[in-house]
Order: sequence, then structure tokens, then C-alpha cells
Amino acid sequence: MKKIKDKPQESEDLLLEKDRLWQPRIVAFLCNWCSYAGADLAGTSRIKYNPQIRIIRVPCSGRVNPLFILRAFIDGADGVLVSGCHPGDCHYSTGNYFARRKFALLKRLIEFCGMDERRIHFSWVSAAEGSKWSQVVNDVVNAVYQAGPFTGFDLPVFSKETEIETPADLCKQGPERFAYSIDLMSRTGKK
Amino acid sequence: MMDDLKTRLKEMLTSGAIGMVIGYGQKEIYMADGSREYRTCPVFLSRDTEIDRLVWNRHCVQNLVTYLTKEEYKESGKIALMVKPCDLKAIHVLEQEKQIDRKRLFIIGLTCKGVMAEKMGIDEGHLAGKCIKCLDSSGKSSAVCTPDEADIVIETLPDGDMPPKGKDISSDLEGFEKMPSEKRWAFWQNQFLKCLRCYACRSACPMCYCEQCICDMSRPQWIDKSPHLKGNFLFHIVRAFHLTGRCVGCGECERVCPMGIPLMLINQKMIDTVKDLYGYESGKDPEQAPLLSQFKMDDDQSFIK
Amino acid sequence: MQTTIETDIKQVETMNKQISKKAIDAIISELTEGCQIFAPVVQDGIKLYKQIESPEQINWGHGNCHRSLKELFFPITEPVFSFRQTRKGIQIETPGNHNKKRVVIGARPCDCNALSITDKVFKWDYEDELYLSFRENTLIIGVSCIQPEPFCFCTALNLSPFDETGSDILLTETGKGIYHANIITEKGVALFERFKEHFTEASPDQSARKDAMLKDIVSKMPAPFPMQDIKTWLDKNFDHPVWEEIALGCIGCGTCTYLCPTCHCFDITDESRGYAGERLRNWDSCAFGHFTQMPAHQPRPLQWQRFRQRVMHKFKYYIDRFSRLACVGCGRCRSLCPAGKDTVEVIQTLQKQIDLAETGPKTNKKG
Amino acid sequence: MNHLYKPTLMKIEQIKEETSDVKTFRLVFLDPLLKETFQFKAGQFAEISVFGEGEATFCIASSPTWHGFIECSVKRAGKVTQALHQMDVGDTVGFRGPYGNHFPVEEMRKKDLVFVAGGIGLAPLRSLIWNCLYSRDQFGKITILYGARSVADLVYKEELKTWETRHDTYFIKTVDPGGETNDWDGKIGFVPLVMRDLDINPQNAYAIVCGPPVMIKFTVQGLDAMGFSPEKIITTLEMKMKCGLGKCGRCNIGHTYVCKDGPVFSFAEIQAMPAEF
Repeated sequence: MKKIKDKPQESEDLLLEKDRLWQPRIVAFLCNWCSYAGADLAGTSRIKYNPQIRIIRVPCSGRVNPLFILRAFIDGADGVLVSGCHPGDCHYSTGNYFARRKFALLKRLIEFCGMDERRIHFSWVSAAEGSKWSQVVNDVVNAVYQAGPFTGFDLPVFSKETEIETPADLCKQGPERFAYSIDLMSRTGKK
Repeated sequence: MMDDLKTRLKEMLTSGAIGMVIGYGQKEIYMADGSREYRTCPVFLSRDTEIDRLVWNRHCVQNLVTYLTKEEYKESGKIALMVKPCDLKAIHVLEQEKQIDRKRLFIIGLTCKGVMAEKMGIDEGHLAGKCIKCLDSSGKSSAVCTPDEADIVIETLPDGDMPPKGKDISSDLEGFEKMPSEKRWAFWQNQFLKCLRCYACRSACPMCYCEQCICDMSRPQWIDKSPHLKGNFLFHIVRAFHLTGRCVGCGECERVCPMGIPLMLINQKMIDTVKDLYGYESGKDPEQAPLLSQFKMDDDQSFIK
Repeated sequence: MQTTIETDIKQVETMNKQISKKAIDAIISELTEGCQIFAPVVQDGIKLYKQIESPEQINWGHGNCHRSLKELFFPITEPVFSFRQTRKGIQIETPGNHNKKRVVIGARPCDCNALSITDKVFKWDYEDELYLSFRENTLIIGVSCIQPEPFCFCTALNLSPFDETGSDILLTETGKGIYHANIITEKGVALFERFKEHFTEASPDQSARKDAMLKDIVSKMPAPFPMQDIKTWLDKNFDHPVWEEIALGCIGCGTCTYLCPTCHCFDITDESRGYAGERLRNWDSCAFGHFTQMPAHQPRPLQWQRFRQRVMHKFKYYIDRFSRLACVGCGRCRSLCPAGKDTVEVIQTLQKQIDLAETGPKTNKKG
Repeated sequence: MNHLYKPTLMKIEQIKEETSDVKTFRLVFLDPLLKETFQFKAGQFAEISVFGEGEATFCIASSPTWHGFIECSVKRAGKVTQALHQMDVGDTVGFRGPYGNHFPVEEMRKKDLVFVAGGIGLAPLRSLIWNCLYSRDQFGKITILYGARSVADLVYKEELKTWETRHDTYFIKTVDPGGETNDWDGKIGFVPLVMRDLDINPQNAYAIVCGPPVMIKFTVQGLDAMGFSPEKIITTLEMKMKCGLGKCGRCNIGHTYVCKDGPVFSFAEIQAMPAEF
């Protein structure tokens, strides 16, 4: 838990107000050598882009453990962006190639689980691409804005109407425990 | 054939060539209605007089490779292990990851015609989902797969008629992927809410050999230890990701789950994805480089802006 | 230390009544107002005790729930309190959901009996208000097992499928739609008084039928094990070589402990974000290595030692401490063990050791 | 609802750095009434929590005769201790306790006392030592043998000096071979070996031992050889605990719960336990 030092706490009213004017919370993991410098360039070039992005600087996109991305969602992010050097430009020569595999698999995995694809983004932004960075951010913010607040980890409310239909065999409304005949008993082969 | 094997194993045990046989055996169990049943379960034999307990039938479901990486069995000298063709892939992955010493292992290869599907301790009365694919791809009329890397092969097939085939996991997967994403998420929410975090999936998995699992770490604590929705979701997704490119699809996690969570759905999806994206099959070859420690220049990056 | 095993705690003189299924439904419908009702519900292929809104949701089938009744009193994960860092300091707030009146209907006698076992540890010396307030505010209507499941072995532990311990009212289906009702505790009597008109006096032939059914079921189920002898053996044989053998195959998951109605070990962890967080109490299992792992020391480094701990705890330590066996024979651990380990088999192996010790050569015992 | 697991709040009043990884925290109850009335006995422990990080078990290292505060020495080892080490004076921690049994101070009166401690194991003994020194005339000869891996690992350095200079205590310090510095004026050697050369009369004496398991094992053997009866050798055991109340089920050795029946045991009691600690 954080310690309160000097920063005043947000008052309840302010929080409510914020709730009404919902803005997406997006966590961005930027590689130190390219994308972070690119974002810097966008700043020094006075390029405007959406401010809903929270940047975390990492040494390389290869440093981004898929766990970081998942943890960001758990801790309340509405979207995640990971950005690194273009292939071939990696400061550590191959970090982003390894990262590319991880991200491709992670994206497929969490989208398979039902995560909205508008919430998770990857980009290559070089140190010279300040304008591309602003474009990427705007795109990401727009996409997450469309997707709305992420409530995937709130407890689902079950009722008859929202009952989930699943392919027949996945979730059989199974027989009661052991209400099978005894000769079908598990793992038996009679001697 | 089984008799030959037993004689050989007895000799090896007496001579000290092997220290323990891990195989399948049967034990008598008491039932509530007063009857006695025989349950097929793993047996650990270190005396030659016990070797006759070994059996090979359709209920030999458990993947025994799991035991190779457990601390308790590392001191037992050379281990003779009964291995189904699909379990052999798990051995390959462990070899690839330098977790086991092949020289310490005497593989008793089994000729398999499929094993029964089991879920929550119940025999479902048909073949396991993983077997259907295996049998079809062999292209042989007898639907037999033979281990190619065993020290000794039992050619006897389990007795009995072919049980009904049941449903292939791929068709489940297809059906599931057709659902809209919100429904899919709701489905997993529903499933993961049941999870107790008993870690049976982790304990039964031959690939989950880490001395300290990331879920047990506290500094930093990435994964909440509490079995609430967030913690469970993170645990299962992270586990699936850690198995990506390593899972050989033995189905143990789903079989052992006391809450019946269809974990193989995720794992099969990742097996398919890995094959689809990178043409990689885990456990195919003990010499191949692990999926995530290699790359190709032209790997798919269509998803990256 | 020689302690005897108690099996039953008699409460008030029980009343024998009779009630129809319809009347039970009527009572439940009425109770749903002002009370939380929990009952076995089948959902997603598993049967669990869940909160219900109407009597139709109840699954009256014979199978036991996958998870035991303990989760209603000792939840899998439960906030002990929440805290918040404010400018005035740390504010602690304890949960407020423990005072609601609750009724559990359809619990199996083994599960109810298990509560009387866990009561002992939660009441021992320090009273655990979290658990006990749930216990106090909950009325339990048990339902006798008239068709034991394949893996049940309550009779082997001198318990009965019609056991009254732990239930406030015990229903036994003696005919189609007709239940024999034992009103056991004061709480049960209070409920009976409130819904008197639904009950009728139990007819003698109903009671006779109930006794006959019990006799019939018990005659088939396993005969009692000599648990007292096993306890005596366990007293002396902590270091016996058989332990390593018994535990072979255990993969070290928590299935048996989590499904067990009497296992009560837990962990306390904090979870926080920003300025606020929660302290949670979660189930934990002695089968896990990190259960006893200290920074520099691990008293039970190997799986067989952890397995021994579980067996010892159930069949010796608990008796030493609380005079009760910490096992009710519900059979969950037997049926769902991933590696086919079997509690009954463990008991039998120990029994064999006793026989060996009596007839064969002496084993190396610790003094 | 008030319940067992709800901690009372305490403020860190003082932090003393003992070694590179041990800090001693002086804690004061926020509640003024509790501050005045709080009592405990030497050897008892408490559950101290850092909110957001968790709870951990610590023995109370201050003397019961000191009022208004308690002290705990914390070795950095896990999540909670790490978090504690990062805290500053004025920060709030949670406190539950005191739990467990205590040293048999009453029985020790009129007896000679031999304290043998290793490393951070001095913490529980410190409580007892100061407790005994408070009413010094009621005890016989007091011998304190304290050892650590190296000079840098010695805790309570100032108090060691006090004990060394006091005329009513016989104090010996030692470090493991290789751990000494050039200006080290104590002994060099492992605690059990150093103990052998001491002039200890087991008649009418109690030995109180605390330290790492290996040290305890050999020290107890040595004491046994000297003629101490197992009832007169006292130690405190350390097991992983979560609740401290005999509920969470992880600190048992046989049917003995370390949190309720311990942590203070005589060697005779330990001998009767199964060897699982």
C-alpha cells in the first residue's frame, strides 16, 4: 500500500464527477531506446495527442512480460499498449523479435478468452517517429474509448436471462456426482 | 509380451540396474455398497516381488512423466517408466529443457489404442479427446501408435473392444470460438469462479516443475493468492501462457480438476495457435529449440501497428 | 497420551415429526423473506451449496455436493477486514455480512457432522468470531443419505448415514414426497414452532420404516475400522518406514484438503491497490510445500512428510486435542484424488502394520 | 464486528539499525489507554502487519518491565519484513498479541541462569535477560554467551557492552571463525564449542538457548553432557505461523501447536515431540 505523503487525496465528489465523464485508462509500456524517445520527440515537437495514456518505460519491448499486461488489466487499466523498436532496430539486436512471438501468442490467448481486441495494442515506433507516436496513441485511445470501461473482473451477475449458452459438451448440465452406475466406475477394469 | 517385460524388470531390479518401476497397477477398493472394485492407479515398485502388479489397460490414463521431476523420485536411482506414446512427448519436452537425464530413465513404451476419458473422477465411457486425433492420424487400420524411442516396447494392446469415440476436443474448440467474445469471457468467468486454487492442474502437469511457482512468489506478488475471480483468472491465463509451446496436450489438468474446469480448451487453442503461427509442435523432438527462445525474421507481425 | 474418540454429541431430546415435500417447499418460500437460503444446486456440471431464491432450484438428488458445507461458514476466500489509508491514519473496517440469518437445507449428515468437528478448533481457547457468527446465525436442515455414494465410508468411522450431529433438523425421505423429521436442537425447535402447522406427528410405521432403511443401508456399507487401535499405533510410529510408502504417488495438490469437510487450515494475505486494500483469509493446504516454508527452514520438505501430517492430523492429533476424529467418511478425497490415493486404503495399510507388529518381527519404533 | 484477526494500530517511534539486515523497531500503541495497560511476558510473540503487505510473527524483544512501548527486532527475509524495513519513524503498523506462552520466570528465581544465543536468536532472550536484570537480586549467577557469524552480525551492540561491563553478569561473546575483525576482543569459535570451556555449574541452574536450529542442536548436546537435565534446558521454537491462535494449522509439531503451547519449550518437552521441526 502506498503511503500518503503530501499528495492530497481525491475527494469523493471528484471521483463521482470523474465517473460521469469516463476517460479510458491506458497503460503503455515503451521501450527506452525507440518508442520512449519517439514519445519524447512528439513532446518536444509540440505534437498534441490524447492524454489518457500512462507511460511505463522499460529497457526493451522484450522486457515486457505478458504478466505486466495482464496485471495492468487486473489493476484497473481499460487498455494496454506495448511499443518497441522496429524489427532490426533493437538496441539489444534481437529483443523485439522475441517479444513479437510472445505478444502474438498473448494476444491470441486473451482474445480467445474473450478479451475485447480493442483493448490490447502493439506498435513499433522509432525515435524519429514522433508523429507516428501521436497517431498510435490517438488510435489506441479511440479504440479503448469505443470498447468502454473494462469490467471483466467485476463479479458477473447471474440470472436466467444471462445464462450462457455453450456448445453442448463443454459444460454438460452434468449428472449428479456419482449418479452413474457402479459398473461404469472410474478407472476400473475388473480382474 | 507383458510376461517378458515383467521378467526383465525383475532381473533389472534385482541386479540394481533400475531402482524403481513407475507404472500402472490395480488396487482393490472398498465401495459403499459393499462391493470391491479394481482401480487403475500409478504404482511405485522397488521390489521384484511386486512387479506382477503391473497392468496395461484402457484406464491407464494418468501421465506418469509428472513424477520424474518431483523431488521424492529423484533419489530412486534409474527409473523404469511406463510411457504411452502421447506421454513420450512430455519426456521430450523435459529433455529439451534439461530437466531430466535420459540415461536415468528406462522407458517402457506402450502400444496404445486410446484410453478412456475421465473427468472429475468419473469414467465418461468413451475415448479421451486427445486419443481421437492420435488414432486418426496414424492412418493404420488397427489405429495403433507405437513409441519410437522406448527402451522396450510392449506390443500387447489393452484388452477389450474399442470404446465409443466420443467427441474430439477440436470440435469443441471450433464451437467455442464461434461464440461472441463477451460470451466467451462470461464463460471463463463462470468457470474460473469455481476454481479452488487447489493447484491440482499444476501438480499433475508434467511441465509444471518449477521449484517455486510464480503463483507462490510474494516478492513481487504478481498473482493474487486468493481464489477470487481476479486471482483465478490471472492464474489460469498465466499458466496457459507458461505452457504455450510446451504443453503436449496430455489433458491431465482437465482430468484432475475437481471442479471440472475445461482447461484443455485453452491449452488446445494454444497448441493449435503455435502450430498455425510458427509450425511448431512441442515434444516432437528433444533437440529442437524452445518456441519462445527462437524467432524467425518473418514471424507474423500483422497485429502490430 | 491416551484419549478416546467421541463420536456423538447429544443435544436436546429429539422430536419425531413428519412433513411432506410440499410443506417443505412452502416453508422455504416463506423463509426466503428475511433469510438467506442455501441449498445444493447443480450448475455447470457440478453440485454446490448455493444461495437460492425459490425451492424449485434445490437439487434433491442423492449425490453429495462437490464442495463441502464448510464453505458456507469458512469461505474459500473471505475478507477479514478492509483498510484505507487516509490523512487521519489507517481506517479499518470489518465485514458486516455475518449477522444475516441463514438457513441451509439439504446438507448431508456427514457435512453437518463435520461442522461439529471444525467447531472445536474455531472455538478452542480463542473464539473465531468470523466462523462462529456464521454458525450462530445459520440453521441447518440436514437430509439423510438413503443412497450412499460409491466412495462413502462413514460407517467405517462409526458414523451413520442418518447421523443427527450438526443438523438442527434432520429430514429422512421415508416415502415418496414424505419426510421423517427429527427436530434436534433448540434452533430446530424454534423453526418447528414457527411452522407447526406443516408438521404432523410421525406415525410409528414411518419411524419403523426409517429404522429398517438405516439397517439395510448400513448392512451393505463397510464395517467400522478399529480407529482406536490405529490411533494407538500412530502414537508410537511417527518415524515408521511405511509412511514413505503410503505417500507414494501423491502429487502434492490440495484437492483432498480443499474438498475435505473438516480440513480447516488457512492463510492470511493482504491485497491492496493504491491507498486501500483488504486482508483476506483463504483456504490453505498442508499438502503444499510453501505451507510451512520459512525463509531459511522447512520442517516438511518432502511430500511424504506432508502426507503423513495430513493423516496424523486427521487420525491422531485431532483426537489428542479435541477428542474427535477429523474425518467423517464423505469420500470426496477418495473419489477425486488425481493419483487415485485412497484414505480407506491408508487406514487399511496402517491396520496391516498393526497386525504385522503384533504377529511379525518388531518394527523400529521411536521411544 | 470485532474479531480475533483485527489488529490494533501502533506507531513506529524509533528504528535502530542493528546489522545490515536486522532492524529493531520501537512501537507505541496509538490508543493511549492500551499504551498504559498493555502487558506481556518474556518469550511471548506478536503478529505485526504492514497494511497491504501482510502479517508476520515476531517475538517481543523488549523487557516486560519496560512500559509504554515494545520492541521487535526484524531480520529482512520475506515480503513483510522487507516492507517493515522500508518503513519510517511515524508510520503505522498493525499489532495482534501477545500470543503464546512465556519463559518460566517464576521457576527461575533463585537459580543460576545460562543464556546461550546465536545471531538474531538473542531477541527473545534479550526480553528475558532484561527482565531478570530488573530484579537482579532474585537470581543467581547470570552467564550470557552470545555468538554470531561475524562481528557485523552481532545485534544489540550497545547492550552487549552494558552486559560486558556490568559486574553482576558474566558475558562472553564469540564469532564464528573467519568472522572476526582485527580489533575483535571476544572469542573466536562456534557457540557450542566456546560453551564447553565456560565455567558452568549445572546444579541449580537453567539454560536458555535460542538461535539457528544447528546451533540449538549442538548446544543442547553440550549442555546435556555438562549435566543439565532436559527440563532445565529451555528454548523457543520457530515455525511458520499465520494466525498465532491455534487455528490456521501450520505450526504444529505432532499435536503440539507452537503458537499456543509454545513457543517456549523445555528440552524435555521437545524430546517428546516427533522430529519434525
